[in-house]
Amino acid sequence: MAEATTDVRLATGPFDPAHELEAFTAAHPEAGGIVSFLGQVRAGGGVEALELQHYEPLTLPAMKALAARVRERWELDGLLLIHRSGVMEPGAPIVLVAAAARHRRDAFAAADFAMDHLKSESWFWKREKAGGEWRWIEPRDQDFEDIARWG
Amino acid sequence: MAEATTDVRLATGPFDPAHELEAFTAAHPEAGGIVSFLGQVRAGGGVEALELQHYEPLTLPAMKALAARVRERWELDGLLLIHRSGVMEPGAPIVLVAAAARHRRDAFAAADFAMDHLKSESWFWKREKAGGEWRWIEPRDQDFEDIARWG
Amino acid sequence: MGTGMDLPSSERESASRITLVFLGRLEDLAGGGSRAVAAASSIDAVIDALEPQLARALREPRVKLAVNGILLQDNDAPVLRHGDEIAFLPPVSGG
Amino acid sequence: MGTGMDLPSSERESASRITLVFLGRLEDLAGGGSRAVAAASSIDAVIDALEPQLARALREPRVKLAVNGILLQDNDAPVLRHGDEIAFLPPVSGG
Repeated sequence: MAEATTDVRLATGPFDPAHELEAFTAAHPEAGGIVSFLGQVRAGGGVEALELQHYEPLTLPAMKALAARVRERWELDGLLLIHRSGVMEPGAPIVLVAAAARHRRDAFAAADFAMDHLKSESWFWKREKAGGEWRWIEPRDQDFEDIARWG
Repeated sequence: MAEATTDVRLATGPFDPAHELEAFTAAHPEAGGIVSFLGQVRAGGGVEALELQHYEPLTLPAMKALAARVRERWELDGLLLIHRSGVMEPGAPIVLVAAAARHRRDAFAAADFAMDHLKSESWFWKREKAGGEWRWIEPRDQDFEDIARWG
Repeated sequence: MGTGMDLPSSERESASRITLVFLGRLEDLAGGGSRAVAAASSIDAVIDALEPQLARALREPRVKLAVNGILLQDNDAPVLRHGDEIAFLPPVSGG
Repeated sequence: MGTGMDLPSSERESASRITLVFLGRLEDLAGGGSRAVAAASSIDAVIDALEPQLARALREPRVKLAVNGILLQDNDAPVLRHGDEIAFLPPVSGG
């Protein structure tokens, strides 16, 4: 069996989710199932651009710590976690999480958990541009509810 | 907003999941999140080949009916469901489910539900070749437990 | 459907063929994925005409039947016609 | 760290600078993402030396602090040194 791999990246420029997922899949032929989540900047709704700000000394270490928690909690063959920072246009990929596992349930739960915690705990500050004006986005209650699901 | 799409296919030959997912993603720029599940023939474990048999008059209509149930149950921008039949080598893709939604929770739940029901309800019969011998695979109890989760 | 109705009764009988389709492990038991057989008045009669071991396997409670792509309910006893296709469906395999 | 210890006290004082980093909406209030300021003996003293409106925002209970990439706990009161970086972290944005 191939060694379990964890690949965590903070991308400051664009990345290609199809290419990343293809490479991840090719690296895990022993996994029966691969669950992925791709978050992208929503087109429509009047948002012209999105900016995610990170703080280097905290953001990447926290992503790596989250990945380690996911690896401990579920039996995975591989885990991929890529998050953008910087200014993005509508349709641009923001985040890609992929979990490869022997069992489907593990892959779904791991990807779901990783997303819930990435969204609410990670050190990203977000602002949106609409009508030519930038506006900072405040925390949402939904994130705290998502987290509470995991006990 | 683009019209919600449902794409259900029974593939009797190989398909390229990276290409399919890329096209699906490009068709749904208005979706914030896309969850996908890719099932592939596991490498290792001594399985030399897998065959999935379908029965045309039942298999595709049942997949379409499942897709319609998923669309009714969650608010999605798009749903993709591709299932192989025929003989496949280790590493070959078997099934790809992708759900595009405005809200992450809907996309995860829809893909998860679709997989649980595809696995246990759809009209595929499976046999594996190991040590040069073909052997039919019987139903697993796990599938009934997976289904029970959805109430 | 029903195109044989104009023929005399004896000719209708001799022309009356149906197709049996065996899925999954039933294919191995039957020695092939499908078989053309003479129609009988009922599914029971069709099964009775088969090899006893195969007939037993087809009657297992977990084996479902479809006639022309329509799944039968427990008490359905359809009248068979020339050209009908009966599929024998063992439980589908787990994931 | 500690390389200034060999200098006379007056030179240490004049060379002692720290960097403040303002994340999210704090960047707009501060008029920039970071600022070099003269070190003071404590974080409280550093904040006191800033514009009152900015100082108030930095003291909001939901704003967390990190010194050289290490998050401070509620009662931490670190002694500041030349070259330290203090980051002010408002609540992160929801998804």
